[in-house]
Amino acid sequence: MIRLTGVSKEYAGRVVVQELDLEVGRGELVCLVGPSGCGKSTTLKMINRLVEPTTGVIEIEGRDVTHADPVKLRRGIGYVIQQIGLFPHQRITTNVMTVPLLYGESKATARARAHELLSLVGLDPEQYGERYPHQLSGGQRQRVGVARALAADPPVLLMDEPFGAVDPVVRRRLQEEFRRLQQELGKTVVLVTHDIDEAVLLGDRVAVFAEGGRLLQYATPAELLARPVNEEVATFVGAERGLRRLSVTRIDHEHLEPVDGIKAAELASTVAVGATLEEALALMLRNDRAMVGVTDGPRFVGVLTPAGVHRALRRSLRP
Amino acid sequence: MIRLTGVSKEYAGRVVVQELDLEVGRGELVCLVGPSGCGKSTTLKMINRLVEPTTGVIEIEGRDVTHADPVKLRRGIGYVIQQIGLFPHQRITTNVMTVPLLYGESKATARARAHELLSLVGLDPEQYGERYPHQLSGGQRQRVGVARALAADPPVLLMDEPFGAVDPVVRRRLQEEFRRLQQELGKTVVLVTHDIDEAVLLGDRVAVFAEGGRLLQYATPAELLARPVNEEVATFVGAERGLRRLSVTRIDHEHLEPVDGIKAAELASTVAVGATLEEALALMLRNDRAMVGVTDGPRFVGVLTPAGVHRALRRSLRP
Amino acid sequence: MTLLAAAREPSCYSALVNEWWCAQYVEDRRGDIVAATTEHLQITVAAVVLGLVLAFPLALLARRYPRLEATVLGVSTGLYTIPSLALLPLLVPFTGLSANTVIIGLGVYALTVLVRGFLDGLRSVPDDVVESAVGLGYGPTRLLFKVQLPLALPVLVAAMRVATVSTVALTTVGTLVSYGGLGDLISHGVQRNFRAELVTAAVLCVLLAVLLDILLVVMQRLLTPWTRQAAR
Amino acid sequence: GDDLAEDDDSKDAGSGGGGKVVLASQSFDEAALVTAMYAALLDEAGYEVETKLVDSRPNYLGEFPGSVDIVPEYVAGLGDQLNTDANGENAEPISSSDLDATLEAMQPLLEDKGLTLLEPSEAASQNAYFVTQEYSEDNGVTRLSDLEGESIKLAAHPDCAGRDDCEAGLTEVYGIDIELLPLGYASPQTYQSVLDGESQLGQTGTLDGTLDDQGLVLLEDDRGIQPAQNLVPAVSVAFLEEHPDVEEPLNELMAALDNATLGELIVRVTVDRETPEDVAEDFLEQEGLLD
Amino acid sequence: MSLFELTWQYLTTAASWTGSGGLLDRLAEQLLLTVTALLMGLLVGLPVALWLGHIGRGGFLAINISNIGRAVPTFALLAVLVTADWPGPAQLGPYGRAGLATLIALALFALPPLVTTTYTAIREVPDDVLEAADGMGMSGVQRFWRVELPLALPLMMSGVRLALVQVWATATIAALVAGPGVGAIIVSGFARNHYSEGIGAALVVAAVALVLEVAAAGAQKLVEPTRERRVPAKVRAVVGDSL
Ligand SMILES: Nc1ncnc2c1ncn2[C@@H]1O[C@H](COP(=O)(O)OP(=O)(O)OP(=O)(O)O)[C@@H](O)[C@H]1O
Ligand SMILES: Nc1ncnc2c1ncn2[C@@H]1O[C@H](COP(=O)(O)OP(=O)(O)OP(=O)(O)O)[C@@H](O)[C@H]1O
Ligand SMILES: [Mg+2]
Ligand SMILES: [Mg+2]
Repeated sequence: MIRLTGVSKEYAGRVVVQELDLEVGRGELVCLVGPSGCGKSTTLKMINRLVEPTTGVIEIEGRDVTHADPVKLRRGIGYVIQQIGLFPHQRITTNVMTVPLLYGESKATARARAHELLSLVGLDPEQYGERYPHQLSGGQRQRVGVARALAADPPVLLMDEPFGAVDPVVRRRLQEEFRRLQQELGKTVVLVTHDIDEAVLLGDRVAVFAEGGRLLQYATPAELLARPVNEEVATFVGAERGLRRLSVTRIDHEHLEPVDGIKAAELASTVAVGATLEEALALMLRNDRAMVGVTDGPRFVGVLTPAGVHRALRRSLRP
Repeated sequence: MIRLTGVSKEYAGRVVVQELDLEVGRGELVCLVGPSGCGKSTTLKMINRLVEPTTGVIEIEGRDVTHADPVKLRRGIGYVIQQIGLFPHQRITTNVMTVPLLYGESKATARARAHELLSLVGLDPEQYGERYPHQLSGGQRQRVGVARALAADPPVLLMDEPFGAVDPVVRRRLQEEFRRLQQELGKTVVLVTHDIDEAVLLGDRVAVFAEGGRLLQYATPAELLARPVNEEVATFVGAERGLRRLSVTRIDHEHLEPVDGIKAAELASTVAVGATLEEALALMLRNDRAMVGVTDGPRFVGVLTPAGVHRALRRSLRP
Repeated sequence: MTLLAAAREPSCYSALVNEWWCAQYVEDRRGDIVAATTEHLQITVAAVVLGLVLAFPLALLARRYPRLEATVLGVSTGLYTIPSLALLPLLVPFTGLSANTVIIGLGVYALTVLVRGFLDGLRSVPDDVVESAVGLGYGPTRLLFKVQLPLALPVLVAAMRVATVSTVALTTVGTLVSYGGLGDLISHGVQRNFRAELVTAAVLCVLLAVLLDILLVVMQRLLTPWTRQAAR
Repeated sequence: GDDLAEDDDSKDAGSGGGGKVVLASQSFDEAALVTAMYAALLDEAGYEVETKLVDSRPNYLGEFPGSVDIVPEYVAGLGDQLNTDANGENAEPISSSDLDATLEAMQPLLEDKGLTLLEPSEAASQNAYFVTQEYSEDNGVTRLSDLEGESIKLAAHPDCAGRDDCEAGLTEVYGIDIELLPLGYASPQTYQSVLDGESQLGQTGTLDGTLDDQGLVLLEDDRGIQPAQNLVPAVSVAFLEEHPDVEEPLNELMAALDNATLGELIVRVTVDRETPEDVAEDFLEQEGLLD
Repeated sequence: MSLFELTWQYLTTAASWTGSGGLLDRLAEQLLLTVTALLMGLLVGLPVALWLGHIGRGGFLAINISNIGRAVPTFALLAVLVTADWPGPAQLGPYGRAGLATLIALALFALPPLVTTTYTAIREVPDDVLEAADGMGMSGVQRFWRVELPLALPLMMSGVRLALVQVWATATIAALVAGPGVGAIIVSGFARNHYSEGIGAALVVAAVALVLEVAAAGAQKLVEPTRERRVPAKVRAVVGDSL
């Protein structure tokens, strides 16, 4: 559990983070979004004391980090730096092995772990492990950075735009894999991004910052899209937020129409209750049908029509 | 009019652009999209001869560019470079004045023009004009780059990821402004981006490239989203392409339901025939109504319901 | 007159006292010291300027024909390794016993550093800036003078600082042909065990170097206003 | 640096008194002092004088005659240098301890080069070798021949190697086994080296007036290896033709100089560190050569 | 015979090379002198420069002082050292007469390129790499040994290489105080009007300098065989030489 209380940071009198209160539950993935220069990276770095706050208290698992030995503190926190920061003089495998070796693990163990993690981020250790960082593309380097941060299996992960340099197709794949991984491993993650779509996709909660380091809203993605607290957040979240909600709104019994009188053939493809509206709509378009069957476990519970989708969307927007 | 015929480019035997045929009509805005390294920038640079094609012919207004004096050729073509490339030793205003001065315009005229263009891209000349590039944020710099390319009022514009460094909110604003500007000024534009949304939003036509410099498809945005020629294009255009179509499919009479029996109150807000489905849907959500009135000039022509939207979407996907 | 002063008591710089630092010496020989310092300054500046004038076309040549680059650098490095002890006497048959001998010799030494300064400076100009200049329709000459040279300046000046400061030291070797500026005093001081003279001249050398160094830094700051509050 | 280079044309400005004259000489104290005397006299005669002091003779000889007009020389030194220049590095020396023979032998070389000598002085600055008083007493050494058969370290100018009035003469004529330490002619390092016992023998000149005070004594050149190093003005023939008026004052100077006087004057330069110019002027005024 | 032929003759005569005081003897002396002076310079300069680079302070001063140090005429320094009571002209083992004074003067001469390159090399380690090192919990010492030093090494080697060649070429001045090295032959050659010897010896010094340069460059490549070698332009200019 990470808790920031009244944290501010000034650089030469200029406020960069302002009176920030933020709590990240154990196992939770929180995304920080906001325009460039709004203090996202600074906030992240205060958590592992790469930057010292001007005022305020930061606790991890109830312990004030300002009283912790920074070197020990950081070993328990994985950190993916925005500029990637691989060690140019070490091969890819060695880069990933660094932290386990710092911990005093054996070379063999560290190497096995490194290979495992490289595979995880989609880089074949055979093919890439013995290269130097400059022999990789920007996106590949960034994935190595993520693998390196995961290598020591730290309970807390800080990630600063971890997928920024990856091209869109691979990014989408990595995001999905990372989401699965995170749910599996249950790490506490703070992830910085300026891509609202990424934040909505990955975050359990999303913190929206404004210029000058003000926290505008801290809420679940659904909440954020449905009820931005002010015009500023609404603009940032985007004009398409209504449509973006398709991907976060889940199908509920009340959106459905009864299953009676519908031919079995028309139900050929179904989605489960709890799937997103986006999935349902995509299925309708794919099948060129104006409806899709919805199942709850083994049984049909109703059908969803375009009107139902719309109804669900409208409902989700209401306060 | 720009015409590429059988244009290929090899670097050390590696084919980077492959047998490319591409035609850009006068006043047309064409977007080149594709994964990183697929040869978009190379294609662009062959047009103003920063890169010489290995084979093939490139014509502008019917004249083969390989026979043109490159310096003269380039003065008639605005160029926005991917890495921005402002002159670090010149102030912002001077940067924008460069090309008019190259043309031999008077300082006063060039300065006035520079101020005008800076305002156009949303930078107050008073506030920013006298700064040096390093005193601007990445996004602001990129806008100066666009202003500089426009300064000589060239009939042809080549733009390499002109909005890549701008944050999402400002990017959207710039995109819209640029689209309006382009329609007004009628310039011939080739714009490189890796953001399919940007391509769909801005392009009259979109060229999708694949790794190795192959042109996969060259079509209008609607056509591209509706009928990607193969799986590769479909993947690139994205799983959400159905939904993305909301923003390119325009309302047509045949999607409407009759206006009879609908209360006037329910028609309080209307859209015009030719608006996008996205706009209509956003309006429905905003008004919390399951329909929106559609007008054609001064008169009502029908109402659009969620089912109508879905129908229109489905139709647009059919070959 | 020094004659009378010497008659009264030995000055602090007479061979019998021979102090390392002696104000009386500076006072008595003021004229010599000023003349030597002036000559030193003139030779140093002339040599660095000559180095610049030679280095510029060489650097352009090396850039134009990359194959020549290795040759240009190799030859200038080769010249650099000739001991100055030997170079100046070697030049005398061609250039005579004149300041020109020293200026040419030292100009050749400065050349090595300056050619690299030019090349590295031009190389330090970001590719994107060059590409956009070319893309906007800059011809080669305009590109060189309006974009590349101004942007090469910080690196070039760094090289000039090294060249200038080293040349200040090397000028002293010019005493071999009687044009060594302060080197004449140093050499004289060494031969006569004249400590005050030796130390005064050596200190002046360092002061001269500091002065020229500061001058170059100030010049660079004035010429490159855009680097002043460089962003981090 | 243009103002540093001499302007060759202005030399021809006038014949007889006036115009420009360039003196060159070596830079050790004695040469500098004599050169200062030349300069003062020529200045008095209305010339604009430029003086170049260099480390060693070859450095100016290439320019003489040419950009250098007059050089305060030593008879044998100049003769031997001209000889090796003309006949190769290993040519047989032409100088000897006989002044007239030496002058005669070098006459053709001077003519070839376009030089002429004015009247030689009786003052002669020959190489001389010293030991410490202590060494002299302990080993009973007062003449160079007393060192025959000894192994000796000699502190001397680097040009000593192979010279008949130095290393070669000491080895061949006196039969001394010499190891050369190139520390300079009458240089502080040379004195120091002998005083420290690093070397036993040091090189200086016959005019050296500082030896006594330092506890050093000269050894007699009893076998006469020192050539006739009389002071003499060497002048470019062409220059002399145009400016015959330089001859008289220089000849007067040569006549006024003898070893004892010169020795005293040199001490004022080396020990008291008066400038050669001051000492020269002082002396010339005393002698009535200068008002 | 022309000077050129005489020089050629001198260089091709076996007697010029062998024997006491011959070229080979003198070359060996000078090499010993050069290497020792360089080691002394490294011993003094490296720790200071590395430390300043690591803590990231005081470097401006260190670089400027060591740059200005280039202005001290080495031969004046040598003269002062030899004249002074200590170290004076005393004989030092195989380094010969005035050995200690010569070594000190040359070691000081080697300091500017060593200090400047080393300090700059450490400071040039990219910020993002340092942040990553700190972020993963490296202590200051670990960061220094595992990240800063290995990354700085290639550039530091360039500084050493530069210092080596410069010290070698400058070591000839030892002759001015009757010290060891090839300078003795050059000085005596010119002093005795045996130009051919002076020039021949000077050529030998220059040739060996080039050999050292090439050998050092080779050694440097061996240290870092695989990595992309990029030396920031600014660094090269500051160092002012042949990186
Ligand atoms: N060391 C520093 N000294 C002074 N100002 C700084 C420093 N580090 C950051 N800043 C300023 O603090 C503000 C916040 O920086 P930060 O890096 O946290 O932004 P960010 O939200 O991560 O932006 P981005 O999305 O561009 O990475 C910026 O205006 C930046 O210029
Ligand atoms: N000068 C060059 N020499 C060799 N290869 C090159 C050169 N310039 C580009 N390439 C290669 O050509 C390919 C296409 O490059 P290009 O810059 O056109 O890609 P792009 O589509 O613009 O990619 P991005 O979206 O990353 O900017 C890449 O694989 C690149 O590595
Ligand atoms: Mg950041
Ligand atoms: Mg590109």
